[in-house]
Amino acid sequence: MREKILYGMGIVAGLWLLRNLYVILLGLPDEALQGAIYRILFFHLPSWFTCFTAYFLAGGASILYLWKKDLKYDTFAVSAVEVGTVFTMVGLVTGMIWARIIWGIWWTWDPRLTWALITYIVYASYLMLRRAVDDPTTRARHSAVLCIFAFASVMITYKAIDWWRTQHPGAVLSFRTGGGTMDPRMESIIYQNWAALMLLTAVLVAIRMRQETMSREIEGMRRFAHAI
Amino acid sequence: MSAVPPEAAINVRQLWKYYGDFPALRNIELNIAPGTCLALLGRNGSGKTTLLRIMAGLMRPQKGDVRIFGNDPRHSAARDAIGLLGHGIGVYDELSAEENLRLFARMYGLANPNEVAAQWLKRTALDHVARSLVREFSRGMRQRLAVARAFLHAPKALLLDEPFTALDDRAIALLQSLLAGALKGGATIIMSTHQLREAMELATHVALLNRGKLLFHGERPVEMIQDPTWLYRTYGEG
Amino acid sequence: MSAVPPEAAINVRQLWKYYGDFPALRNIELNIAPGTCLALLGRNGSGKTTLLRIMAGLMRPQKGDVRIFGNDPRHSAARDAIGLLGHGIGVYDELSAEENLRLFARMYGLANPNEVAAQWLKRTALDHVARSLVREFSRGMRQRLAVARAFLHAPKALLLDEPFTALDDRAIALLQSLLAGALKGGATIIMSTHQLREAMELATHVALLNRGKLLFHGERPVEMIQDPTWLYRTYGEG
Amino acid sequence: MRYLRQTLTIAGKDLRSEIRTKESLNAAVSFAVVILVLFSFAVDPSADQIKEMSGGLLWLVFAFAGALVLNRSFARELGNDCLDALVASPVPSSALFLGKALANFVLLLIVELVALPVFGVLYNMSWARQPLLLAPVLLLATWGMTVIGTIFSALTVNLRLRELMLPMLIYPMMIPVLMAAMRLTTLLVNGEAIPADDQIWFRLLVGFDVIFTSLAVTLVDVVLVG
Amino acid sequence: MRYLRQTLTIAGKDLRSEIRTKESLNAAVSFAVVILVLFSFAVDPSADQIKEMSGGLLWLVFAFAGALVLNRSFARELGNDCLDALVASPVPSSALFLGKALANFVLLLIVELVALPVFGVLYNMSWARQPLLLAPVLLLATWGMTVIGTIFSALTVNLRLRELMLPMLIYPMMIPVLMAAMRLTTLLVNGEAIPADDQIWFRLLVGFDVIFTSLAVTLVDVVLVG
Ligand code: HEM
Ligand SMILES: Nc1ncnc2c1ncn2[C@@H]1O[C@H](COP(=O)(O)OP(=O)(O)OP(=O)(O)O)[C@@H](O)[C@H]1O
Ligand SMILES: Nc1ncnc2c1ncn2[C@@H]1O[C@H](COP(=O)(O)OP(=O)(O)OP(=O)(O)O)[C@@H](O)[C@H]1O
Ligand SMILES: [Mg+2]
Ligand SMILES: [Mg+2]
Repeated sequence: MREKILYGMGIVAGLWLLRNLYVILLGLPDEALQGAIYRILFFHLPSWFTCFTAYFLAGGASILYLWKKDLKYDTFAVSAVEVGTVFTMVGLVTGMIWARIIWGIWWTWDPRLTWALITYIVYASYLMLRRAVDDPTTRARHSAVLCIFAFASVMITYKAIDWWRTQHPGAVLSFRTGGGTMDPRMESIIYQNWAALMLLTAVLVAIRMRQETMSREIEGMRRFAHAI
Repeated sequence: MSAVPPEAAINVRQLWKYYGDFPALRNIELNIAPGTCLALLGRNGSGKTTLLRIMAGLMRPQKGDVRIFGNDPRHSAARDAIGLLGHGIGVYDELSAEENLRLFARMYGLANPNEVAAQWLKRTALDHVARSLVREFSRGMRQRLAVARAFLHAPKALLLDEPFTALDDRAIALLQSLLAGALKGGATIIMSTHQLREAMELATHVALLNRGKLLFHGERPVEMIQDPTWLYRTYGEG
Repeated sequence: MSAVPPEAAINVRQLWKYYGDFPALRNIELNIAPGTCLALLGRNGSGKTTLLRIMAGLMRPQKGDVRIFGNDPRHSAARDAIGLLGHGIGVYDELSAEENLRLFARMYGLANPNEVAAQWLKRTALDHVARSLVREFSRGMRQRLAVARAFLHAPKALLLDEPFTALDDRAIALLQSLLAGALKGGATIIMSTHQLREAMELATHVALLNRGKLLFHGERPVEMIQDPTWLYRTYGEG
Repeated sequence: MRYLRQTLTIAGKDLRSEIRTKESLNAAVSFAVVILVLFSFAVDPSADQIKEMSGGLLWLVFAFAGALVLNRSFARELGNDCLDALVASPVPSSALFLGKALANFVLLLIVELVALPVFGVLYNMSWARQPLLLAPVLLLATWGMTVIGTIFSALTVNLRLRELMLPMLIYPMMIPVLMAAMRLTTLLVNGEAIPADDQIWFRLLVGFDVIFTSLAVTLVDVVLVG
Repeated sequence: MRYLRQTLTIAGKDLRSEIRTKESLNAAVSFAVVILVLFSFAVDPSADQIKEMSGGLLWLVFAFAGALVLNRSFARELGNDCLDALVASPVPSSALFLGKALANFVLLLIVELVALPVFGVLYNMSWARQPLLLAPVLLLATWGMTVIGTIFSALTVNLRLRELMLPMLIYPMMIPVLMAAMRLTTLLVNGEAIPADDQIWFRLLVGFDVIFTSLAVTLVDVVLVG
């Protein structure tokens, strides 16, 4: 039953993304300055929002783990971080493609970009720390602490455009600018894409959580068998 | 959640400890009366070290709880009451014997660290090397210093993890006499060990762990004096 | 420089080993006949580990020399003949049991590493976990794998440093039976230990070190079966 | 009061054993010099732009050399299982952390104060033009590095791969402090005033120190005990 | 023949356990990226002079990240006293050394080949203009780093202060290789020809490799056994 719901959610997310893609490619006009390429924004921005949300939830789950000491929170945290890093990568790659076309280079050391990269490294090292600890309980504890620290980099990434003068464009969404900078139709598509990606994230996290729980159970059983 | 028996020095209730999904301790119930010396026995991997570390407050269990004289092991009153002697000696190589003991005396908030340190150096026959760095000590001297460190604050509960391992006959005899002294002074002792013969000289009680379960707890059976493995054969093959 | 007695498996002549200025071994003379099992006894710091490491070719002495079946310990013939079991198990956590044994079989230049590995896995009852990583093994399984690793190349001389430390009764029995088998097969065994009772089950000879000097070497005195500390009391207080 | 005394006892112990052996101090100072030399091959030290990189170079050196000190902090307790003895004592984990952080702070400052003049000589810089402004930058940024280094040293102390994990974890976390310190130090070393735009770096330093110190003090018990 | 087989057995073992866990590879690669980020704060990466520093930056990154790999090399054997088992086996110390060096060499090359394009993208450099000349520089210099790193890893493996001593010892020794590699790489990456004046660097690399390899092979038995 749970399977079916998951697959259903996955299909809905896919169809929704397809429909949004149709609107983005055929329904919206080109942007005045950048031409067709600005459309990458509809995936660039939602990817970042998605990964930030995933990291936020992972941080919350980590706090819950430290409080309740229940491994299911840890399982959630690691699954969310793993899916989050995938979307960070999507955000980085879309950004780099965009930069290549608009600025002519793949990368520049602008604070927003740099912090996005640092965020990626920090969460990658979270995943690496997990592999270095053998005992699942210690692993959960230590990575939860790291996950809480790591969220600082997400916040800095998010605020970077406000704190420094960046080459990267500033805020466009109306909740940050107070409105008026963007066509509401475009903004709505951004939100819709974000929602669809979040749905996809939920599916992926659920799948990952199942795997993680299972492998932990198997490991526990194996240790028990070996302890004889 | 019944009340803690007022007479218990260490009280363990429905204790579960998991490493991941692997249960290292399963529903341990244990009441240790003050003044007893408990030998904690069990095969490799049965959970002895885990149980001692939880009692010492170095780890937290997932379920159940431990009371040291009625307090949580992390409560500072409990920690004042505990003396710990693990596998390592727990003193610093780059400090002198005296400095080490003073340091721990200060950490335990004793009123007169210097006096206590001097006194224990004398008691463990280390006063002639008080100013030498621990790095230069022989194994026996280190072990004695470790004992001094653990006994310094007159702990009411001594937790020892395989204290006789790799010691020679003389060092074992010294440790046994110090432990016997502490026991006479009213301390409660819990020690894990595989060296049954050495443990039986002191133990008033024994507990047997098997794959995380407590199979036996009670006064030392008379059979064990003659034949230390009696317990294993009687209860251990479960 | 007299000739090596032809019958000696291991021959130690006028051996001195210093750590800095501290003499850890003082003028050791020792002839070990093939097929004997020598228990190397001595108090903490008497030099047992140092002597074993020199015999195994892990260290060089300052003076004197050691011959393993007539060769220098660093000669490859000598190293083919030696099996070593120290404190650590000497196998890799991140490889499987099978991979570990094959690796060592290949390092020893055995003709058919895979078969030898399979055979020893069976002999130590590890064949059902041959592909599991050693990291997941329990203490007993690790110890068995370590034994398989040390015995793999059918060494003619086995050097063991405190092999019984921290093992439970079952693991000790297993190790003893494997050692007894090797002894029957003609191997020479030298083991250092503080657990005299366990050692006496196997030992045909004993040697006693005291502060780097060899005080006694000979067949196991009959008195030691009843009373393992007899040797210490008779020769040890020098 | 008792808490303070315990903190100082721990700090005193660490400082005493470090001063006695000078192990990590010597290593860190000489490592700092080595890095300065290596850098001088990578960049042309006589060029003019070196002025714009001075803060950057300096803090890179502090970060790399400092990691040696920070790495030892809890590793020092591993030897004879001293960590167990400490955690089992009545000293609260947070006092343990603060004591160790304090000792590390002093040690890092020593390393920095030695490396600064060496840097000045090798790269021909007069670094002491605005000492009254440089001092708070040094103190704030060093404390930030210390807090991160000490808590992650505790986090990784029992890991099989401590030496690999520690640098991977601490440098990304330290980046905010390092960035701020680099920027401010470059300005100060070159005798420039700090423009309004760059005031944010000061605030960032203070904010970082406050937030991360409170996080570390709150979480250290979980790290050490569970 | 037997010697060669033993060497390859050791190299194979190290590579296999590293490929299985990817511990030091992951750590080294991500450390390399972290250092690239740190450098970007220290030097202005958009400036023109960055071109003149490219080789320098690159080899600093290789040296720092590579040290993580090299450090693990013998440390890997500490866990279960495996080093004793190795040294007691009939594999000669020099085969042991060469096997480990070979494995390290491969691992360092992997790290470098990953770090190069990352560097290219992040610092906007096209590093592959003269691949046929860059390759021998990479190989020669990496082998030099490997030899130094492996022998000092053996030397420090049993020291209490391994983590402190290793970086202090290896970087100064590596300076000749690093200098040569930095200079040559800068030229090659910028698409310049190597002037006659700079040919000497090639010879230095070859000489260094030959001399230090033979020294290390001769001395490793003394280092491991005494
Ligand atoms: C590798 C290069 C890039 C990276 C790492 C990057 C990173 C980010 C990040 C982290 C956000 C976060 C959104 C938020 O929460 O506010 C973002 C948003 C955005 N990016 Fe990029 N970006 C890159 C390239 C570009 C380029 C080249 C452009 C266009 C010229 C661009 C335009 C935008 C816009 C318009 C937003 C939404 C701004 C906002 O509301 O914050 N990005 N980018
Ligand atoms: N850090 C850990 N991570 C995972 N499992 C662990 C850890 N520590 C112990 N275990 C497992 O928990 C079980 C109990 O271990 P413990 O060390 O308490 O046993 P023990 O009775 O002290 O054994 P020994 O006699 O060998 O010292 C063992 O099966 C062990 O494999
Ligand atoms: N690496 C070393 N450096 C300096 N002194 C050492 C070293 N190793 C051993 N010693 C000293 O040499 C003497 C003999 O040590 P060794 O380890 O051989 O004794 P042992 O008989 O094995 O003792 P134990 O029963 O405690 O294992 C001891 O006094 C010890 O302090
Ligand atoms: Mg134990
Ligand atoms: Mg020994």
